[in-house]
Amino acid sequence: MQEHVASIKTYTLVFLSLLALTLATTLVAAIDLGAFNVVMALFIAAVKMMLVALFFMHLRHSTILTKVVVGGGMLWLAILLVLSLSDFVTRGWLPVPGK
Amino acid sequence: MGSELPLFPVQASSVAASVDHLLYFLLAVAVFFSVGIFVTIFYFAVRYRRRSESELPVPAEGAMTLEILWSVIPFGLTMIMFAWGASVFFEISRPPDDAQQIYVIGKQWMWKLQHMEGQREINELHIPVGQAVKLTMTSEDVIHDFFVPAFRTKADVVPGRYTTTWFKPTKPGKYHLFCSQYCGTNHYAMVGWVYVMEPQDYQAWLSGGTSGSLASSGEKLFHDLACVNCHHLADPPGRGPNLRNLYGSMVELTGGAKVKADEDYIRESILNPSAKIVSGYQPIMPTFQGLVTEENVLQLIEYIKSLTPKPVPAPAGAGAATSKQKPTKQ
Amino acid sequence: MITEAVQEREHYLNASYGIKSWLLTKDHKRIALLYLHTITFFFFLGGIFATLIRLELLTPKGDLVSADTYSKLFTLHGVIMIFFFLIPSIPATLGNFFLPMMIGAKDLAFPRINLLSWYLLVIGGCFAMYAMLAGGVDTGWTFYVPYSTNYSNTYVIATGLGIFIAGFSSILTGLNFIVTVHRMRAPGMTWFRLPLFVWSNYATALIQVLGTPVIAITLVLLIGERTLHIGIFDPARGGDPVLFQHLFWFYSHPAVYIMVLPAMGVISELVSVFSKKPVFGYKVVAFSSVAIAVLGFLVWGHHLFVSGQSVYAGLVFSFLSYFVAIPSAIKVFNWTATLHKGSISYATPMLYAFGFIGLFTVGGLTGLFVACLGVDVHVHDTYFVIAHFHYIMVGGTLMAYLGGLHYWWPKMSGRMYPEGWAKLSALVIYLGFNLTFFPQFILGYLGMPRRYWTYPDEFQVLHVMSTAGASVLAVGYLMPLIYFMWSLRYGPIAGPNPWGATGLEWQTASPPPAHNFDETPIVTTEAYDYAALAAREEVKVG
Amino acid sequence: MDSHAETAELREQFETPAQQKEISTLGMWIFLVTEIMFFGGLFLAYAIYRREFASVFALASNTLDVVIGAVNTAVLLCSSFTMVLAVRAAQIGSRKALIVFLILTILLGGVFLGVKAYEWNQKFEEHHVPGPTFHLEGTTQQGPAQLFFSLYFTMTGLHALHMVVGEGLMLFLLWHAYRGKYTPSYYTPVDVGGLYWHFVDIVWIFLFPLLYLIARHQH
Repeated sequence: MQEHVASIKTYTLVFLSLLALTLATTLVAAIDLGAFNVVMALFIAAVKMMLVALFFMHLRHSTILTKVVVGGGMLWLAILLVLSLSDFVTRGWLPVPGK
Repeated sequence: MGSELPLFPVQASSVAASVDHLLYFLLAVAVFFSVGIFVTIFYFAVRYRRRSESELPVPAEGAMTLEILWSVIPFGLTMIMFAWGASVFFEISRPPDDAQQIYVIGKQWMWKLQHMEGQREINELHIPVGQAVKLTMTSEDVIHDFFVPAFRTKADVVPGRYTTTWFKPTKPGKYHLFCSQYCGTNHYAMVGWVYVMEPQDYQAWLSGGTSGSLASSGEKLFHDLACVNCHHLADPPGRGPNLRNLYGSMVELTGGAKVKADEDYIRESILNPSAKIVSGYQPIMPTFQGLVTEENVLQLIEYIKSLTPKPVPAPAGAGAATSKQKPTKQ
Repeated sequence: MITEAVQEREHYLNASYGIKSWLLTKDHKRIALLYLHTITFFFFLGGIFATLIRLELLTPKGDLVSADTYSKLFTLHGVIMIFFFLIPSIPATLGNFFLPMMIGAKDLAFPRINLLSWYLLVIGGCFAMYAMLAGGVDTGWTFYVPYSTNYSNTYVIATGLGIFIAGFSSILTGLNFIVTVHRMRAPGMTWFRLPLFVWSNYATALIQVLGTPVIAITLVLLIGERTLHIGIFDPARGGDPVLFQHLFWFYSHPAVYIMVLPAMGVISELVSVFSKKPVFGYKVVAFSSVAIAVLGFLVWGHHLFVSGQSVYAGLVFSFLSYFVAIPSAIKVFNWTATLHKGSISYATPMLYAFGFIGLFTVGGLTGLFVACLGVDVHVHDTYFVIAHFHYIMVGGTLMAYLGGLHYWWPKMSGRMYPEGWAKLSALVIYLGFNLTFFPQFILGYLGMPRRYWTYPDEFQVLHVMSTAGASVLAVGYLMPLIYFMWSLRYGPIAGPNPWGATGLEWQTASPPPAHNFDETPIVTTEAYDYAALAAREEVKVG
Repeated sequence: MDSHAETAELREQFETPAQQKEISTLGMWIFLVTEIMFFGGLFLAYAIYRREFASVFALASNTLDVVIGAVNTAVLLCSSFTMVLAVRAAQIGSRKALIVFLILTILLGGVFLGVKAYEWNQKFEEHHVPGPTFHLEGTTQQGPAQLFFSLYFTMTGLHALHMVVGEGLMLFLLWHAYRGKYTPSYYTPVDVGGLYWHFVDIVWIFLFPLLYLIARHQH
């Protein structure tokens, strides 16, 4: 699995883009995009995560099983967040206090 | 060895019958499948018991049709259970508009109940038969749960917010009230009785001993806490919004969001004023967290509600002279 | 411990002697026996609490123990039975011992982490024992806030730490199983030749790995709130107690599948071996294990129907809860179909399998009652729910655990258990169980709330029946403890394959050598292929 | 414990060295999934309370110094960079480069923890630590404000704890690298250590915007 040794150039390129994205997310936060701010911040963070995972953690040429494991982790995190928030977001939709 | 042996709870509220019908359906399905599987296993176990160690049964291939059959049929049954259960749940969750309001405060190991007419009861609730009752509940410490088995209704009483349960009693009598969310050492003692009375008995009980309606004690508090200094009731608007005709209306907050002025909103504005600032006003109102008890908050809410003349005639049950109609003098 | 009577062949028990050979072992079989001792201790400790609770409830008035002692009794009964017996029970003992053997591996992927898992369970157990001896904990095994953080003055932190540590034992066992099943199967052992016991332990491992960390963070927040008052669950500061319930049940509902899935795996093995037929619909049963593990994570909200959770979230969770019921139903139907045209033996493990299928069916069907929004409002937090989960935990998992223990005892110890006594104890347990818990369904619908020290007089008759059943049950559980110990010395010598089973673990000696197989087995036949087994027997004999 | 015995040669339960390496990385990835769920609980609490107390969270978030946060993020990314170069050095077998990059990673990790300690200390001085002395200017909602800082300290504290464990791991790798134990055919511990380090970096990649950049436009 590890025969493939990436060149320093790729790593440096990935590193610089990570720094650039950090700067970008800090600057974008200063602009008032309303609710879109959160989406933008999370999107940039997700891109940085993918960069680190694919290149630095060699996910690109890992086994399918490793990719499924990572995907499973993300999916379960989403289950926890989405289903829990389904309660907090829909509170008060029925015009009865506490329902 | 104890008194008579009840096997099924009495049906004493409008919703009890529909919950029990749902239960009968579930019971029927459960008994059908349990007996079916018990009998099948018993029959196979006897019919195909091992005669000799050397016999080798021919392995049957899995039949996909059979697998699909006993997946889809149970799934169909469960969807019926879900839909029927959901409809009963909505019936349990939505109190009718004409329900008589009662406030409940759960406190470690007792129930405090307050009628609109001012009656205060501990661990007991007197209500007239046939009149829907809406309980708006909160807790002063841990999570409790207002459970009346005869009415088939239950709702947790959560500190820091209001929760609601309602029932329309259909049979006069004396029914158990339990706390069914573990709340500490004397959780078992936090019990009581719900007395469902004929209307005339209820009136007799009602007129005996009342120390002024909830709204009037709310009004006294409104002046004692100097709310009236900012929230003027007369024309020259004070520093705070005028609370007349507030309850039930839509309030526009700074930043444009609109919110309905219900019990939760009023309670939050008393305990956490700067959470929602009405547009055009400054966040100068101090918090009353810790200065007012839960009862005081309920009294203030009832008073503010009384500042909104009720278009619909007062509910039949509260025949006694309620101060709701007449705006009280300054 | 094992006398010389067992023929003097090198096996994992006499490979080395001394405390160090046990406490520092890396052999998955020895670690399984270490777990067996630990969880047997915790089972009987939890059982004592159960007996005390039932004795207290003999009378409507509280006249055996005081109110707060009663709260501590049911809390410790719950904590010890769930976190220190049921969750480790089948995966850590039977799973640890037989999973590697069933797939033809020499050991688990990470033997040292496997030993660390046992130590973590023991250390967690010590914390829980300290809390128990120092004064107990009275919050209920669910630790609901704000009672557990601001109002209880008992040993919540010590118990919380105990569960936190024991949780890592569960995570590491799950991790070990997943990697082992994926990467260390013998040549020829394809996924669809795996015994169903391996499939169900694999599905359980998925839940252990994905669910347990959430209870870990929940306990961290609970202890943080209780010591530093960080306010995350404190309503006075904007915290929401219902958030704790979401985080708690996100793990605790899948945890009930951690407890029942391995039991289903054992039953699949028993039903197949004792009717000498492959399990009907092998692939469907295998995938239903994984389906239960996955769907098990979408349904936790049915514990919050009356907690102040929004009505619409209640709808979503009730709807999803019915999805997870289907795979369980499929399994029961497939087990029943396996019996058709089989050659069914009435050996003790099969009696436990019959018991499991019957009681698990009742448990599962009453699960449909509490998943139904309309009925759950009435039965939530009453004895109906207690009866429901005891039917699945005691009627299901415990029956399967005992069945599995009897089934694999000859392989583990090289000795047979006494058949007559074993059949009697199985019957006693079955009758005692039903007498204990069936009346509680009626009690529950009558509205008797759970965790009550006293109760209204009219419920007494049903409580007396339940207590009577509990005493019968207690006797039923003591019998195996006695005759299993007896069998270690006097039990007849068991051959390598006393039941005529097809698993790889029966193709090596009993008790097995330290490295399981003299040479790594090559698998050529499908799972549960009794014809091939019979052919092999003839070749050997002929 | 026979730690010396398992240097390069194969531990007994594996068939081939490749199987042993692949199993170790798979084991670490599954462990990282448990870490995702572990931090997930905190992110859920954060999401719920931020949605419920948006204005107070914005106010409280603006008291954090965004420049320090951004610089700290850069430091951590840099440590990830040196980490991946260390793994690469181990792959190609240059022991000296491996040692240099491991030292750099440890130092950068130390810088990050130092900056974090400085920020925490600043919070202590400004009375932004939940408890009796807590006070946040500009709002009457002191309760929810304390909630933000509770989440801030819990999340960054847990992350810092994982950083400390990572530093310990790096020192362990440095010690074995110094003793020349890692060769191109056996460098699994370095690779596995790298996976852990990059994961902790990814957690910070999410923590930084969520805690620091809530409403910078409202300055």
